[in-house]
Amino acid sequence: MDWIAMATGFILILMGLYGALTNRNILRIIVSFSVANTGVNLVLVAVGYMRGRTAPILDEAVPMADAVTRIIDPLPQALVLTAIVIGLGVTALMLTYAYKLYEEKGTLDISKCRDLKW
Amino acid sequence: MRIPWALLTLFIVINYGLLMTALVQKIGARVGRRHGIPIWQNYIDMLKNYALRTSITHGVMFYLGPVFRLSGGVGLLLFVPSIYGSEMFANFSFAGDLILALYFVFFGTLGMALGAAESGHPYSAIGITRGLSQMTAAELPFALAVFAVALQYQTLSVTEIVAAQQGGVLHWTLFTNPLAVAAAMMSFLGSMMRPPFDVVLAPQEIPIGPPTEYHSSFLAMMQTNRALFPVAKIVVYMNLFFGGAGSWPEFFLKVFLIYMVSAFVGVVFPRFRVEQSIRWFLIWAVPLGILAVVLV
Amino acid sequence: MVSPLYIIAVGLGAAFLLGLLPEKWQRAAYGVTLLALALMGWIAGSWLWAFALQGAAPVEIFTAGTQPPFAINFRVGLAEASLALLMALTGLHAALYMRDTLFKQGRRAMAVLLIFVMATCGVIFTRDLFNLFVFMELVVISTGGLVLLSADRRALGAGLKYLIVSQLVSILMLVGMVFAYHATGTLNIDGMAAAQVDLFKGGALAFFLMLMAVLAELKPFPANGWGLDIYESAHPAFAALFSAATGAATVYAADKLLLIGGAQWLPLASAIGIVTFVVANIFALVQDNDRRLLGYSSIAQVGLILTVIGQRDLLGEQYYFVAGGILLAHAVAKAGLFWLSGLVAARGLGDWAALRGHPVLVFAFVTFIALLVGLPPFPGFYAKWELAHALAANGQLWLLGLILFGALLEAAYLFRWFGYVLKREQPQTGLLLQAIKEDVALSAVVVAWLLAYLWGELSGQGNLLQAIPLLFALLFLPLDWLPAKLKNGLAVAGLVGWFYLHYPSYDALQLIFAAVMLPGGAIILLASFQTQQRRVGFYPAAMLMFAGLAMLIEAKTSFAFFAAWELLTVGSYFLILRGKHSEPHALSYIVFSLGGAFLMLAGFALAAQGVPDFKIAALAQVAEPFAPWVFALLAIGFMTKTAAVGVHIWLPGAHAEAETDVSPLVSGILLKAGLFGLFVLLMTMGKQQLYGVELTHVMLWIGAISALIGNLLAIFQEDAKRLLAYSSIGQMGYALFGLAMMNHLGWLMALMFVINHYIYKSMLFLSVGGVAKRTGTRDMYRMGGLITLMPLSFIATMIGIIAVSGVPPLSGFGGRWIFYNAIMTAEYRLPMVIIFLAGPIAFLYLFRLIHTIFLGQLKDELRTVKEAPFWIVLPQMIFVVALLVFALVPGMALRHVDAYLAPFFGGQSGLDWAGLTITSEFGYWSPVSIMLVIGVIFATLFAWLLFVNRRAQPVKQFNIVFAGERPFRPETTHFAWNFFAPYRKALGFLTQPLVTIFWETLTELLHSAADILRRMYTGNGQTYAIHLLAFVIIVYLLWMGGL
Amino acid sequence: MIRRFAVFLLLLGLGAIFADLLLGYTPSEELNLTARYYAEHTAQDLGAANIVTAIVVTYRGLDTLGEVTVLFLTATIIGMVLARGRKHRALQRQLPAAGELLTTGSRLLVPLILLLGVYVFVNGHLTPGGGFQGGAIVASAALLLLLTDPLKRFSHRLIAVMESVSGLFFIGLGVLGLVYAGGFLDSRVLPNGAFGTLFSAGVMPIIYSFIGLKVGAEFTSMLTHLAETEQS
Amino acid sequence: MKEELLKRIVKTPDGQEIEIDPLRDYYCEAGPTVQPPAYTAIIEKLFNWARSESLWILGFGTGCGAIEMRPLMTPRFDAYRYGIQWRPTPRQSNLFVISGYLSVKTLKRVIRSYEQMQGPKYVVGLGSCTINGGMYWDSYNTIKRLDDYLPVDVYIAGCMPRPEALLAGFEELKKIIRAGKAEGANQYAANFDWYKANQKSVIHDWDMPDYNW
Repeated sequence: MDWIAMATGFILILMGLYGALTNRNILRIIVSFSVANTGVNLVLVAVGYMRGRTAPILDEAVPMADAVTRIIDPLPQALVLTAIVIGLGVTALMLTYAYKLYEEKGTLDISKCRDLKW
Repeated sequence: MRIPWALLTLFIVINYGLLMTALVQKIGARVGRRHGIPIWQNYIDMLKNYALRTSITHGVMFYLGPVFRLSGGVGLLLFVPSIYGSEMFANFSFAGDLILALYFVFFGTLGMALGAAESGHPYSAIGITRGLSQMTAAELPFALAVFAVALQYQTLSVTEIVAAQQGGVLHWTLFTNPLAVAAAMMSFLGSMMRPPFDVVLAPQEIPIGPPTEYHSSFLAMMQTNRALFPVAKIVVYMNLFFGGAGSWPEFFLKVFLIYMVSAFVGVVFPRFRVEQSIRWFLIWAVPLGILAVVLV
Repeated sequence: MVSPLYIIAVGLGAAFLLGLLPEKWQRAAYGVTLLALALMGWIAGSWLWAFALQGAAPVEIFTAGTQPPFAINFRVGLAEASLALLMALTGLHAALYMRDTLFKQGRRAMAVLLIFVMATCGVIFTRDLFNLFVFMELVVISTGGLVLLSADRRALGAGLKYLIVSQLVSILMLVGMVFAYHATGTLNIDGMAAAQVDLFKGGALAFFLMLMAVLAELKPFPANGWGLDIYESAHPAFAALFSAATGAATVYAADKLLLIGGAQWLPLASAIGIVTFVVANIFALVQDNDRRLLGYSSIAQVGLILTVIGQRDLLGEQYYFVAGGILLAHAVAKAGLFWLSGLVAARGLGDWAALRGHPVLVFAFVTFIALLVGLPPFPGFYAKWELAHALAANGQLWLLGLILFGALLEAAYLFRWFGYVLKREQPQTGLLLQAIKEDVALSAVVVAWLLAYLWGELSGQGNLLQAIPLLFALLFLPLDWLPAKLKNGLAVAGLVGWFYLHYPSYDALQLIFAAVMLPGGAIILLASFQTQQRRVGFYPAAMLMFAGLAMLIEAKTSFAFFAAWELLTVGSYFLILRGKHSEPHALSYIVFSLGGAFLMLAGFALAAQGVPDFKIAALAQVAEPFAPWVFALLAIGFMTKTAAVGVHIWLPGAHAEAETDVSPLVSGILLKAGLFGLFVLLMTMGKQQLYGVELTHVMLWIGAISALIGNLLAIFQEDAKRLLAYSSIGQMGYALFGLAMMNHLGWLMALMFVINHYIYKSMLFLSVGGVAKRTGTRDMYRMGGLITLMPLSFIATMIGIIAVSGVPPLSGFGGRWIFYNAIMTAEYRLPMVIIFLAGPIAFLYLFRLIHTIFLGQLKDELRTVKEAPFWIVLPQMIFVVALLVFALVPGMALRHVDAYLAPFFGGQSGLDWAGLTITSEFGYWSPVSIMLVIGVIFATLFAWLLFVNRRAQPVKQFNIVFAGERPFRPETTHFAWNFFAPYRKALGFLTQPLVTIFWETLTELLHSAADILRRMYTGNGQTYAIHLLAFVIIVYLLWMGGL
Repeated sequence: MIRRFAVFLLLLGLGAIFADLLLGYTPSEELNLTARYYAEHTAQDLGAANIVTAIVVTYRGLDTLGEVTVLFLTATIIGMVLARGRKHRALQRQLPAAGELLTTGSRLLVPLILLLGVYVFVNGHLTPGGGFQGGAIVASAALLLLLTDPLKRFSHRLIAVMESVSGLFFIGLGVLGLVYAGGFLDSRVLPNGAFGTLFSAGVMPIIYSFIGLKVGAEFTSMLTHLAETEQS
Repeated sequence: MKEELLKRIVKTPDGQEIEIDPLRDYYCEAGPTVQPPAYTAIIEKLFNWARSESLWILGFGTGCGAIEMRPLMTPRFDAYRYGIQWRPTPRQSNLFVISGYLSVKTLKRVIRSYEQMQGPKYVVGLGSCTINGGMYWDSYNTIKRLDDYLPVDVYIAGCMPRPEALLAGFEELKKIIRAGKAEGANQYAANFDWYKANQKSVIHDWDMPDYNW
């Protein structure tokens, strides 16, 4: 059962990438990448998960002494936090770009945006 | 003391040359059932040319042309020993060896070309291009033959080459290295300005080519060379391939016979165009020369 | 020492602070930006100072008061400090350069710039994998912002493409990272490296994904279309940052990552790097947009550095020296070029011709190109040297070959561009000069030269910037404002002085070459006194060439030799390029020369087998499996310079199109450098066999064919200088032939050719050059009859052609005489047939030269031409005298060489020089007697003819018999054009330009391949993402499949 | 079509790589070295109950700083880019007024949301949550306001000051750690305090609060900028 | 005057404009002079003998009489035995055989060729036409009396004269030369103006210098 989360993550990544690489509309591409990013985050968390353990917060439920045996790996969780934010930043930036491009060209078709090539 | 002897050689050879060329011409005429020119006709023509009262000049190189030409002939004669074993008629052969002779042949050609070109006459220039073009091909087999002979005798000294051929006719290069001699003789035909290689001097198309502007004493000097130069050149051939000459009579005879080769071929064959003659040399003469060099 | 964390803190703090400032306080905001960047630079600089000069050990910087791997840590060492300084400085320069743009965009743009620089520094310092990712993402996002600073609207699209790709990259990176973490239990780079074994138990794929992600940021082929678009459309200052800073930082990231992977992943890096290097350079060949070209070049350079990183283990201690040299050279040069591009108004390569009006900017451009190509004395040169040696010593020959090939391509398009700058028509658009931008660009020049000095100091080979000849040549740069006559005097004095001071230390061979090259050069330079203007650029170039020559002669080690070689090549290239129409020819010259030089580099590297200080003399000890290859490589290198057939096609154009006094320099002197090299090579290595073929035998054939083809082509030239140039090919063929005979007399003949060819070819080039100067054309058929108008030039030409043709009594005959004696003992006879054929052909072109110029019909428009200027005639007369003297007493120079050569051939002297007669084993030759005899005969006959014709009527040009008619006009009467028509009919087939066709086809193939293949960069961002994905998958299949 | 097929093929390859990863993945039975260290030492050393927070704010504080910077950067760029063309847009779209329910609801909810956000980031070191979550919650209040009145103007100046000041404080605290404690961003500038209380774990809650403020400000800034584009 | 002989302005490479006068710039302007014989009579006699025994004919067939010269080279007549030969260029010839009638057009070429021969030089008029115009006495474009235009040494009458007659004529010429009376070149130089006036009176397009060296 442990692998379901991870597999879902991978499948999300692949789905997202398929969307990103086949859709022409920039907004769809951005959304697709968001999907893929979610998949990545899922994979990240899934790697840190350990069966039968709990969240890495020390309170009554998890005394300090038992921490080593009771909690899951806290690091991926920290990483995911950062990854989410960075993904958000990039997504926001891409949206801005999309907006400007639309303003510039009047279209969101990425294949129309080819004035630099070769 | 060499200088008087050298002058004597020169004197003998010029006279011999004048007479011999007339004789060969006469022989040619007799073959055509004509009487032919008087044997002394060359002397008269030369004298007549010196006797002309007027002359023109196109510039300083116009003078130098005949001078170069005759210097080339005289030099060639004097740098090669005329009579083998004779101290008196060894000339200035101490100054250089076979290579000197080989390259000195070009001295007159080049100078003549310069002089003729000074006249500004397009026919001269056309004649020169023909002459030079043909020469490059014609000299190649000769150079190969010379190289073969030098390799054969392991020396570049003409005297030593002659020395090595002494002791009977069969010691001549003609027999010891027939390929080289064959190549050289083909080259000889090309360098004698006789048919089939005389398109350089085509008399009506480019009125006799390079010397078209030459006259009076200029022409006389070139006539002198025309008598001298073939003999000088034949001396080189004679020394390299035909055992040299031990005495003047032998000299006269051999020079005459070698000269007759080109005369003989000349009366039989029609003219080649330049590119034809180049091809002829490259196809027939050069392979012989290469064989000679390789097989030595 | 201030903690490098302050670099981050300062950068970020200033960025945040900018947000606090009111919108109106632009100046204050700008001041804060500059201050912050300067502060960052100062911190990095102080560390660099500590490491470089005080030998401090690298320092670990901990954060959060916790040891790694539990907290993030930084490391700062020499490499980090210098790279951080590079980041800060390029950032600072970018801020200065973009002042107007920044003011327009406001403080936000400044904040983005600050964060960009901060983030690149972070990438360099951090030792934590995830932290690295964060900083890289920061770089990506700030790039996304800075791209938009461009005035070019297309930048928008470029930025979007970049973001799309970086999304893909971050996905790969994160997935890889988390699995790597899972496998090793750490995110610390050093920790992971230590846990390598664990990692590769199950996590090889994880590492692979991370590596791909980082490499993708390095823009590997084919996943690099987005990078090009950014380079093309971004603001030049940002493009400079993107190339220099991002490139360097990412390269360093890749370096760190490969630390984790360990040795087994290095070949992959090399493979990807070299493919990128070569392909990007091929693509760059067909670019005509300057910034895109620079983009391709950047990609290529980064590929090269990646290749070097892949060879880290091979390079050992030299790794940072090599990689750093290439990286810094690339960064500085590329930044400088991008900055320059901001000064040029239009974007075509040809539009850079606008720089021409500003010598300082041209100098900057040259510096950057030299820096990029890796010419001495710049760091890339030292790095290239070490790299080649390391690769060769470890058998990485294919890699070395590809690197050199790519470098050659790069040199080709860069120098082509330089040719445009100097030679193309100046565009209307001109320059957008702005003092600050100019200063920024020029500061890069200063840095370039500082780096050159620094790398010279660091290299174990001696600092080229301390070599007096080179310094003397460089001295002419600041002196360029002086009048030409003064500079010429200085140059002549320098040449003669150097020779005077050094000749006692030369052996006979060196002496001959030195005499030809230095005082010989001084004589030719006399002709340069004739110029009136300042002649900007001539003297630095000429003296650079002479510096190379002077150093070449004295070179003891292979490094010194090679450095000198490249110097003289470059110097002569600049000289040749000065000609009016020489642009394409100079290009082909430099490409062939550098190609040859690279072969030499490979040869030396192969010979040295890792020995750091390889003596030239040690070539003799090179052992069997390498020796023939070394020999072949070096020989081809040298033969490129002597224009042996096959690699000769550069020569005619280069020599013909050069200026009047340059042609003799490059023909009379420069060609001898190749002969010198061949001498050195043959003296040390002797005969070598490759696959059973005697290599000297091959050279014999090449020499013979060169002689034939050179001569044959010369006779069909209409252009006098081209004729002489082809003649040089032939003459060099003779010399090569003599050398390859490998006997005493053969070598002596080659030396004779060295002297003779110098004298007569210089003389002829000067004489023809003088004529061309007066008549305004080089086409011989347009001249004619100049003998009376230019008598001195005529005399020089006549003496010259008699000497060249080898007719006695002049010195050319000596060469022929020795030649015949030499071939008597030669082992191979067949090539001689060709030489024999070539000999008389020389008469044809020589006669044509003198006839069509000086004899024949004088043309109307030339009726009033005057004799060539005094200063051009003077050296010719000196040469005439020299030729006569050398003809009379050749022994003066040659007997010493003869004795010097004796030990190489069993001890006895080749010729007997006693008395007036020179005697060999086979024959003899007495120059004085010959001269005397001929002189007397000649004088007598001449006097006689003059006497007889004392009353001759001098006539004019049309007083010729013309079959009862008169000539029409001089130009129809001068028989000159297609002079040797019958010869063309007979042997014209031999002049088929097979070699030219070969090289042209090759070039054409490269160009069309590039033109077709580059269409894969469709401009569609999605396609680029697919390229990246394909790249990953293909590498996966190729690499992981094989792992 | 070819493109789709090619993409499909390539993704098949990528899928193969992923499958390889997935199949080769064996969940660890125990905490690895790093995680074990965090589990064992966080409480004693830093006094934070939420280990993730300790990691985010202290151990990997630099990442977080970078993260914050990402947001700042994005907001700045968006501001920069969208500010550029704004002058041209005089035309304002006429929008129907928001419904009564939405207006009233938002007035009711916004203070609560803000309060919740502050609670989340102030307690970040004790409970799940923290600066990012809290900041996002704060920003959601702004979003709500925007939904209610799309033409609403937030003070850019205020947002800018807030993001800058909180950023500067963040860095300042980090530098304090460098000067007074074990290193940059070391939270032990202040005493650890009693484990599990609000005022514990050194400067961690303070930093997290600033992060929260900053994130809230950034998000708001981005939202408003993007929202303003809507009006053209 | 032909266009190519007119004065014209050309531009030199350094940009100056210079005037070209073809007749003066291309051609020598000097006129012919009377050349005295050698200093001593005996040498002059020797020279005259040599000149007479070495007659080099310019190979220029002007009219139908040219056909009669060819047989002289054949075995039947073999003129070579008398020291007579044909040269292709006037420079090297000293005997000009005007073989038959001369049209005005040919006369121009003949004059040019004659003047380009080096003295002493001889002219033989062949056939009646050179004496008085012969059957073309009233032709519109042939000259009637060759003697008006060139100094003729010997006329060989007949229409046509046979090769034997030519040989006889040459023998006659030899006698004249040996006697020192064949001074046509000097005569031409001495009466140059008269000859030139005659020549120009029939040749209206005189597009060459007065004397062709």
